[in-house]
Amino acid sequence: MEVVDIRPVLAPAISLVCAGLVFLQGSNAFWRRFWSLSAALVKLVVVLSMLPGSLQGIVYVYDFVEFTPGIGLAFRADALGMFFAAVSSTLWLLTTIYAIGYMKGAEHRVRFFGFFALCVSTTVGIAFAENLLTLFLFYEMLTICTYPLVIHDETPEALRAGRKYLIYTLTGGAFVLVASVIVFDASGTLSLGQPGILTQEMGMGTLTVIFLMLTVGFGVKAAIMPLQGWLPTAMVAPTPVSALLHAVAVVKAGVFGILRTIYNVFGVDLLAELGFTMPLAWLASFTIITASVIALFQDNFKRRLAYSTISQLSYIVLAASILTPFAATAAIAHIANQAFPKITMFFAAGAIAKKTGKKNIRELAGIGYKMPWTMGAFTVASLSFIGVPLTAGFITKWYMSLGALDAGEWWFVVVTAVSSILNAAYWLPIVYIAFFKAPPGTVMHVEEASPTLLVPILVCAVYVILLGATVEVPGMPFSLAEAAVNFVFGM
Amino acid sequence: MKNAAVASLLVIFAIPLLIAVAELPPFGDPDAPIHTHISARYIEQGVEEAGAENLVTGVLLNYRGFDTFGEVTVIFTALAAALAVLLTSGGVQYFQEDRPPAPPKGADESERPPTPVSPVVLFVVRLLAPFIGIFAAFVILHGHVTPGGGFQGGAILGAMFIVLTIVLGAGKVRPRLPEPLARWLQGAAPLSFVLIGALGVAFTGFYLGFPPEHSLHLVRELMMVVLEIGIGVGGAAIFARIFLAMEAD
Amino acid sequence: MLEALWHNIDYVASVVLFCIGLYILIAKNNLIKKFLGLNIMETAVFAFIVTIGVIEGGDAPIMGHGAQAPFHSPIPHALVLTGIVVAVSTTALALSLIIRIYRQCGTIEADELREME
Amino acid sequence: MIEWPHWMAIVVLAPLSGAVLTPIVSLRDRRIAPWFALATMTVTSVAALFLIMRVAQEGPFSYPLGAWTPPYGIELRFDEFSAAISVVCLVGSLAILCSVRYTEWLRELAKPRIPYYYALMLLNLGGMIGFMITGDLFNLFVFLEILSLSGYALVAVSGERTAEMAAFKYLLMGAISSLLVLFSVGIIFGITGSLNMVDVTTRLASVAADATMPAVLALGALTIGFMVKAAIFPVHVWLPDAHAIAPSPISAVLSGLVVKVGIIGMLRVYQIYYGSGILDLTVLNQVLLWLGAISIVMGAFFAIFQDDIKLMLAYSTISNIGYIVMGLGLSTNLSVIGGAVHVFNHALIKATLFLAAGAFIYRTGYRTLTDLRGIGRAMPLTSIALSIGAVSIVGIPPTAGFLCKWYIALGAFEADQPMFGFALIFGALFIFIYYIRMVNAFYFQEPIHKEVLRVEEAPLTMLGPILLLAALCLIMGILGRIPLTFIEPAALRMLAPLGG
Amino acid sequence: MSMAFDIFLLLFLIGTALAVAHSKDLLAAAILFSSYSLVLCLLWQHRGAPDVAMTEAAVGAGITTVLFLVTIGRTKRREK
Repeated sequence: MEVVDIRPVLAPAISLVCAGLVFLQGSNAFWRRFWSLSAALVKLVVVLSMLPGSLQGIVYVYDFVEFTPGIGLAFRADALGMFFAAVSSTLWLLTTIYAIGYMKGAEHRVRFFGFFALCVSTTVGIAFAENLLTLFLFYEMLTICTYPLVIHDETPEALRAGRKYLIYTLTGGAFVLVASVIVFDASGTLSLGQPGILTQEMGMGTLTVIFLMLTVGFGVKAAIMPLQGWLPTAMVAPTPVSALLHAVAVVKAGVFGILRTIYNVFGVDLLAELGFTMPLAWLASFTIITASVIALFQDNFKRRLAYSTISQLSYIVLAASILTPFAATAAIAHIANQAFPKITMFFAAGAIAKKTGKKNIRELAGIGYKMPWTMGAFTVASLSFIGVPLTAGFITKWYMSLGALDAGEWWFVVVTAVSSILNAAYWLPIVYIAFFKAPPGTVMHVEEASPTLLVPILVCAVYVILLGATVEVPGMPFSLAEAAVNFVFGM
Repeated sequence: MKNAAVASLLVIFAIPLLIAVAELPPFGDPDAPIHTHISARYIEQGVEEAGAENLVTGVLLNYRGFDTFGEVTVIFTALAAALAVLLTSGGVQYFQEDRPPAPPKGADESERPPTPVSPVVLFVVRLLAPFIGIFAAFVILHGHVTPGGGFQGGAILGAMFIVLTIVLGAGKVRPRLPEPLARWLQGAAPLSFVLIGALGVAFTGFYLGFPPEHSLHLVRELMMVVLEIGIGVGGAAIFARIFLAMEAD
Repeated sequence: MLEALWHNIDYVASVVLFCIGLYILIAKNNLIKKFLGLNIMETAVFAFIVTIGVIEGGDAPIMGHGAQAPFHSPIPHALVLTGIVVAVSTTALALSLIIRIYRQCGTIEADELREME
Repeated sequence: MIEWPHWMAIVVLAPLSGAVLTPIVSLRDRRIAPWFALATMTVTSVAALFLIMRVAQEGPFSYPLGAWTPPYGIELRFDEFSAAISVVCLVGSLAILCSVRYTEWLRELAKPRIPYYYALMLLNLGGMIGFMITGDLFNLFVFLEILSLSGYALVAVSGERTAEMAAFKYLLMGAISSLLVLFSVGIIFGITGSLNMVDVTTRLASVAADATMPAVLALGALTIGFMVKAAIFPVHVWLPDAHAIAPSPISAVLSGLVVKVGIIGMLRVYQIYYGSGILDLTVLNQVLLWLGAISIVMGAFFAIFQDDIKLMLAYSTISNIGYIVMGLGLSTNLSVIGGAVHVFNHALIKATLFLAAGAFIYRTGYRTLTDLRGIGRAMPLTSIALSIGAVSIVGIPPTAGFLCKWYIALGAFEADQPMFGFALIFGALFIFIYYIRMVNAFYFQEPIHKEVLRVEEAPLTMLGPILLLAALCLIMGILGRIPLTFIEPAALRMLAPLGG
Repeated sequence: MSMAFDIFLLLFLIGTALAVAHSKDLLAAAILFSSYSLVLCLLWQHRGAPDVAMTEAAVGAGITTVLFLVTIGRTKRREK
């Protein structure tokens, strides 16, 4: 059931207004914080207010502007979009709180918070985009808005990273646009509101081109190998930005685009006939394993996190490519299941770096004694990535394995298992070093991070457990993912 | 070497041109489309319709009067362009407030003594000037009967002015053309077109129309003469002004 | 074709003049010379247009006493008249620019000007 | 009121006679000149408005000058493509308004030129209007000359050495192209015996059916001639200098409007040749496609490496004209509509950009991105307008540039030329990069010159036009369908003989 | 109409045009161009276009040449 409602527009608009206010009044610390926080809160409320409706199967739509028939900006809060939006807006609130603490005393704070708000605005825009054009627009805007965040420090290294980031993602965006044009030429619509708008009659060549271009276009941000090059270098950004880039906004936008491609542009039935997703699944598997192996050899904390991100994102792509309901559930749920642990880790890494200035893993010996809460949260997140039951990661792996077996592709289960082992191999040493490899004479001398840093970390860690332990997590119900799957598979 | 390359390129360039012109209607062919279509009507009915025995004038002022309006605007554009490029406060200027703080080198050329002119030339020019003027007036006014018309006459008039300037020196001639008058004269041609054209609306219902009825042929004649005078005087003024501006720089 | 060209000798002359003008325009370095070349090109086009209007054994299109058919077409004449005035306008502007350029740069050779840029 | 036929004459006569009168009315006081010019343009705009309303109601109509039935006299013909006079009036008026303060910037020595500056501006605008509404080939040439001559002079009006050299280069190429146009008008007249465009179209098919070589030559010469005016690769070389060095209001007019004359001219050529069906234009279309693609990529590529803000904008003009030409070359309904509408939109956008850049230069005296760093903080409104213009020219929805490019790209895929669709979109990507660079410099980089931070916002006569244009960039984006549907009948009529 | 006369005029035109191209002295080139224009005007008179001939004589040969001469006077006489 579709209901015309302004809220899908309102949600991105709030952050947009917030960004404007921050740019205008941001030189005053109070107003900057006030606007950032209140906008984050209001937005979360707006998004969550749609949740009950969504759970009942109501889809909120709003046609913002139509240029010519079939081409315009329109918004649509369906189950899949709602899920993504709920994750982003929850995390935005947490990240904002964290960033206020983290950025204390830093330079260019107005710019930082302004573009931070814009980023989230565009992320929610991506979630609620009704058609490919709107999606593309927000996708490109996201690129532009994150650029000033990446180059925040304005060091030559940061500028170089920023340039690399722009080149990668803008090129990707151009591919998306080309694909949109071809889709429109072939089908006469760009809508993402149906389970698939393309049909077999359009010809194998056209379909292949569309699939390739959309995958490449979105794959850049989703950091599928070999398109991952920008991500590790972009680590020069401040930690809240890295968190945002790698857990919430940018990479998820790419993954979300791939989900939309598979579920709403092509539709699972068509893809099952065409068999395009198998190579993608293999590519994703390759990315999962390779990135994990590379992560093993990274000593810089944030770089290890970056490669882990690359690996984890491909889980979603892999799960989506399997094209069975269970796997699809895993893919959608993993949007949240990867975001929360990953952001916990980034927050922890940031808190440690802020507090002690240590950025390399081998320097972390004994840190667990000094910052027990932070490292405790980190441990929970690691367990989730390994896939220990009762954590978020387990759910994904469980459903994905089920899905893979459904499809008779048992070797993906093997990939999952190997990845779990690798995850264990690169996360547990950190926990070990932090807690057990203390240099002799370390005393329990608690210097925990400040509350604005610590609270978001802990909340995230709690979410990690909740996501794994219960089904109906407040604000991120699993049933929403299932509703999306039902729609996609026509069940 | 470079020149030879250019030349040989041009020879290659000429070949398609030659092929194309070979396919044009043969030279002087009375059955060519050009003679059978519009020209035919002009030649048959032009004198009565357009009111000029010289059909070229008829075409210029009547059938294709708008082109001629465009054309006089083009020369006005040339003048405006030349002045916009050449005028400086130190060069051609007439108003006191425009004087620059310090005159640039070689300023005020108008006070430069004129190049010595042979007395014979001086005499001949002075003698001929009135005749040239009369000839120009004849060409302008009689243009709808004999070859000639506003442009030709205007050019002759302008040439007379130029010759006088060369011989007598710009300093002597320039005051004869004071700035306010010059600004009106330089616009004479387009302005006369605008006025006469608007009159045409009254007679025929369309801009630049000339009364076709025979009863009004005097009015028609008058309108044409006004146009020719406008073109002639305007053209002469413009040519003279361009020359003065270039000469004075 | 050669026969046609021989018959249309005026056209051929126009083309040749056009090419000579273009040659001067491209190959010569002096700005004034270039503009002389352009003027030659223009006159070549005018000659071409006048030639179009010629009729075998025709008379000037002036209907006075003693005029007798056939007449040349008056339209090309009107066009060329306009064209000549346009040409002189272009020339006037170009020469004004040349004077200014010479004053500011002390040269009107294209290659020396290019070096100054 | 709308039906009154004489608006057609007034819309040309008003600016041209206004130009003649400008030096006269400003005899006593030079400061009157811009306001008189503006008043003239107001009259012109009113006339243009009525004409456009009429064409929207009843389709193309004509005005026989001198009451001669076409083809015996000159006919003015107003069709949907002629509606481009609307942007001529708008951008022209705003450029005149901006010039009020800008001419103060002329060197003291050049002050007497001011009345002629406005006269030339009016001549240029009037020439363009005449060019767009005339229905006669030779008349087209005459108006082409008016607008070209005034354009050359306007480039040189500042009296800078480089400006005069750029103007001469422009003049040399422009004169050759005008000559080519005249030459082909002569050929067409020679084989058809007519100059009226409609009449020529029918007669080309009947009378001149066997004279294909001259027709080809005329087509080629016309195309090259108009290509020079439109600054398509490889005959674009005059554009960057001329547009970058001219005073900014002039750059806005030249870049926004004058290059479009070449496009309108090509549209007329297409109308004639498609209508007559005498030639198969596939080869020409293919050539235009390639040249358009090269222009897009090359213009965008060179723009990236420019530090001079106006030079960058000039190169982006080449790139954008490439889009339009590509739209024409594709010759599908969608692409032609997109290309034709981009004529309007690009005029608005480029005028915004050049006027805003001009405001920066006027206030600071600097013209490179490096020198202008931090200007966004000192002149926020102008900078926002510039950013809106930048976003529009890249073609990001919902701004003006988007729909046209979308249509052209769609046309490329429709015509089975996906290569060019790619070229188009990746060209836009390049453009995007350099505008990001610009915005980055204005807002985020540390200023090199501290005084840049202390300049005032642009004066009202500049700021008003700039903001108005920027707002139009947004409005035309959201209401983008209106021009598209407006121009559609003309495009369909033009392509109808193709059987599409 | 004598063909020979036509051809003579045309050859003369081409000759003067080439001379203009060849001449290093700009003043000479301008004067050559003037004579070129006059011959052209003769040709046009011969082709039955007295109006055009007259215009060419007055504008082409007269005014244009004068403008060229002024310009040469204001700049340099010799081409490099």
